[in-house]
Amino acid sequence: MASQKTIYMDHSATTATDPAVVEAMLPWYSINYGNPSSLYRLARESRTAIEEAREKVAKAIGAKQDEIFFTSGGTESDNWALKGAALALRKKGNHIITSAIEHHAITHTCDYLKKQGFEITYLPVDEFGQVRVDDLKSAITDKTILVSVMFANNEIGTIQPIPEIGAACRERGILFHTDAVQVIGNLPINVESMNIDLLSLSAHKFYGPKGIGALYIRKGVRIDNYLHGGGQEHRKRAGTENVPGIVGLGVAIEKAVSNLEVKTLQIRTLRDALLDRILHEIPNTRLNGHRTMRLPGNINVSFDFIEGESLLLLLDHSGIAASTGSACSSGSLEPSHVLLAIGLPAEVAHGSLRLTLGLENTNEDISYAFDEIKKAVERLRAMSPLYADYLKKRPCNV
Amino acid sequence: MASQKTIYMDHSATTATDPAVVEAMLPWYSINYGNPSSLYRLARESRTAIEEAREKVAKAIGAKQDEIFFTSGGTESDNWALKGAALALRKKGNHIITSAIEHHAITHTCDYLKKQGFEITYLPVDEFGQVRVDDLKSAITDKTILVSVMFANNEIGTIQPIPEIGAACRERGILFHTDAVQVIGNLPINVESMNIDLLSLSAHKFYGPKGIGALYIRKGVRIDNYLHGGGQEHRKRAGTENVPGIVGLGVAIEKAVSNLEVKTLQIRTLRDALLDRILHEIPNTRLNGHRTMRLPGNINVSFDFIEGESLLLLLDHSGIAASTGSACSSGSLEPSHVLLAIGLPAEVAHGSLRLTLGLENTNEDISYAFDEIKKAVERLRAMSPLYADYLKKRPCNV
Amino acid sequence: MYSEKVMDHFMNPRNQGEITDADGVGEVGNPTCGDIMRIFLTVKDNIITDVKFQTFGCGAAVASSSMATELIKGKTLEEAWDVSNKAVAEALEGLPPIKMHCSVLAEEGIHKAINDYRVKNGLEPWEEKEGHTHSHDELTCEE
Ligand SMILES: Cc1ncc(COP(=O)(O)O)c(C=O)c1O
Ligand SMILES: Cc1ncc(COP(=O)(O)O)c(C=O)c1O
Ligand code: FES
Ligand code: FES
Repeated sequence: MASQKTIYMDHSATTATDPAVVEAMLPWYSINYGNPSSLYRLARESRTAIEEAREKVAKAIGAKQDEIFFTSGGTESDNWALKGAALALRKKGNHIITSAIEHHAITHTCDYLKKQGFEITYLPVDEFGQVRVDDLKSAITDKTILVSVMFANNEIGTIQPIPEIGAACRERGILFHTDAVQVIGNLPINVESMNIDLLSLSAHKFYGPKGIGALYIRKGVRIDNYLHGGGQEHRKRAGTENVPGIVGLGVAIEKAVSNLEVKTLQIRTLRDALLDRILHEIPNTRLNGHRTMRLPGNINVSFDFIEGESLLLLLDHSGIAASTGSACSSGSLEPSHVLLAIGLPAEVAHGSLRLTLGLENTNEDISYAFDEIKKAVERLRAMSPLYADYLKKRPCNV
Repeated sequence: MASQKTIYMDHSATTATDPAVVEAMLPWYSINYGNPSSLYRLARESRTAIEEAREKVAKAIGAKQDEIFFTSGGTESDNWALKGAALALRKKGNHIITSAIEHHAITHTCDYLKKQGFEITYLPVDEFGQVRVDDLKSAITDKTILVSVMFANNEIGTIQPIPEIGAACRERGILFHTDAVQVIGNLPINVESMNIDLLSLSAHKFYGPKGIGALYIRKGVRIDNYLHGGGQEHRKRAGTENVPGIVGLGVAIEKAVSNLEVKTLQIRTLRDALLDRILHEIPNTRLNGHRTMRLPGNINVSFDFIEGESLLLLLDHSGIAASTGSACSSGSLEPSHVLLAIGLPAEVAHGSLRLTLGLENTNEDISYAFDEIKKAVERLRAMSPLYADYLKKRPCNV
Repeated sequence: MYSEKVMDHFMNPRNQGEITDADGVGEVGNPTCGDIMRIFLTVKDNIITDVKFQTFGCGAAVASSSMATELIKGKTLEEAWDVSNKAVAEALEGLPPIKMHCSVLAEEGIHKAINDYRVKNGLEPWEEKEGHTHSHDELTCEE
């Protein structure tokens, strides 16, 4: 039925693991399989491999090796950061500030904390998806113990003023966590100069394996443990270490942050080419998110009169892998909270398409994708009653 | 320096991932890398692979497919089961019963729950490490909401009377969780006939990969979520699925439970051969744990007058990978709580050696290991002041 | 975990054994904590002419005993008294932090043996530091 070639434009959902990363992981499955907590040679090798990976992660974000703790992914890092900080600081206060456009790993953790008696302030964002630092400053109270604002958004790609947010928190002695899951390999990060206390990352977003991530905890910052058990990760995160995953994360992050400018320029150039064609050549289309403060590979556009899930199905049929903020694809029938937060009416949110480009995309992909998107939009509009109404109401039927 | 060949006798710590398992995992890294939550073909493939693995896990323990939830390992499963059940049932009561010899993933989670206002009863065990069902029955109060007793112990290998414990809980309408991390591939499990409500398992203990596990939650049992975020795992466990890991777990568990009797007979025979020689040919040696209700590959013996860490170092030098319950190897300077719970004096616990045999061990391994253990014990005794005293105090200096 | 020097002294302990007619014997440690160290001294003209040890303990304890006996052999009692646990650990090219107390054990064993000699010979014992204790931290787990 469908074409067999896949043009993958959903790199914010996940990425293919780089074959070089898989290669590096392989010996740690069946040859050097020792449990790092044990005493013998096989175990010492695993321990060394873990520490080497930790060093790479630290280096990639300007941290020190003993500030990095491995987790099972971005979700665990976010849960640990928020719950761990909240419980550790409960005596100081019960107020947490976050933004209206966080990933569910943050918002649902906040919902949980709310049930436990914490108060959550959701900072609004402007029409481009940015938090205003002044809003943050005025939301801070004597009871504020934690601020969590994502570095860049997974749907609309908007980048937040992280150094300024960090500075505002540091000034008031409030812990600052940022979910940087979408950022590694896309923007340079330096936890020191950016005043970041806690930072989440996840390997599968930058050509590493799924099921492995890390939490950066600035030295001196004390948060409660989250996974209780054995004494792994300097007694901060229990569980037998996923050695192949950790090794893969190390290799992936080292590659991700090297040559960053060249790679992001390449992706940004392709992105802009595709984005410009969509905005100029398909009428009744708008860009969601910020024009410049935006992840290099991210496109998020809304096509009036159509619904995103149908659009994805047509694109899938053409071999294009993409994403939408439409409720109809979410299993919950709620359109994306991010698109609503930047002020999109629900019906426009329904017609949104997210394309997130990556290293393997080419000029040919762009042309092909554009043609298919245009055809699909036209096809869906042709069957849309909203579009029919619109055509009738226009002064002349062009 | 040390001999390069490794005779691995620490299968309870972890196992080498079966090359066939790694083979099955490989396509899911770089070829079929789609995020299962997405809509396109690549994603559907991942989703199908996950459901196939879920089916295999379910089948291996006599459960239904929709009763299996993937986690990052045994530790997460244990944390989720205990915290999730405790929080969900808080209104019904705050009393939890467990045993004195659980893994730290259970005991430290209980410590945490204690701080949150729960009351924990630690059932004692007899000298062989078994819980008495009568003790359990009399520990149950109106406030008891959860019982967690491990299926088999990771240090001394003792198997608990799980069906009886399950029946006692079911009778009183109390949730029963069992940590079966050490059991898959060693004993048959049927959650239905054994009255188990919640069960933890971890792939790397049965020739699967590290960093992946599962929690069985009996249909109708409601426990709180633990990792909050996206809607994965039927909205019960957030986080992008570790697809290669899940596929690996599926293949590993299918292999682990097939031909169980033949495999465990092979391992038990080797184990008994080694154990008998140790007990008969090395004086002042005792067996820890139960003689028959014991994991097939487990040996846990104490050698009087010597300390376990030094023993492990000598064995490592001979290429033998083993484990000890001595405090000196634990990083915390507390001897194993399991050995203390079965009544061993601390100094005897210090001299303990755990050997856990697996599928790849041979008769030659056994002979070699025995010789090296005997030499190492003699060498350490020769430098031990305790042994010197013992020799002097003996009626005649043989 | 252990330096090559520690492993060398563990695998090939120097001065291991017993001096049956020792001039001074010191024993420290506690089997409950998993460590007992016994130091035997032969002293001639205030000089340690021979030293031997027996140890029940971990790799670090054995290596510390071995190294400590090396360090004090041929020394005056005063010089031997001043051999600190730090000196033992340094000579071993470092010990893991959790294992530092094993070197303390060696220092204390030497002090006890020297004082045993002094008391036996009608001399004032020198003032010893407080007895060695294990730091009973939080529990950890093996795997
Ligand atoms: C911004 C953001 N945070 C957190 C996550 C969760 O990471 P993971 O799926 O690795 O748990 C994701 C992606 O899924 C994300 O895009
Ligand atoms: C009985 C038992 N429970 C739980 C665990 C924890 O499993 P994992 O290390 O996979 O988190 C282990 C082993 O480490 C175990 O032996
Ligand atoms: S139109 Fe079918 S789910 Fe929205
Ligand atoms: S003798 Fe116990 S840690 Fe050294």
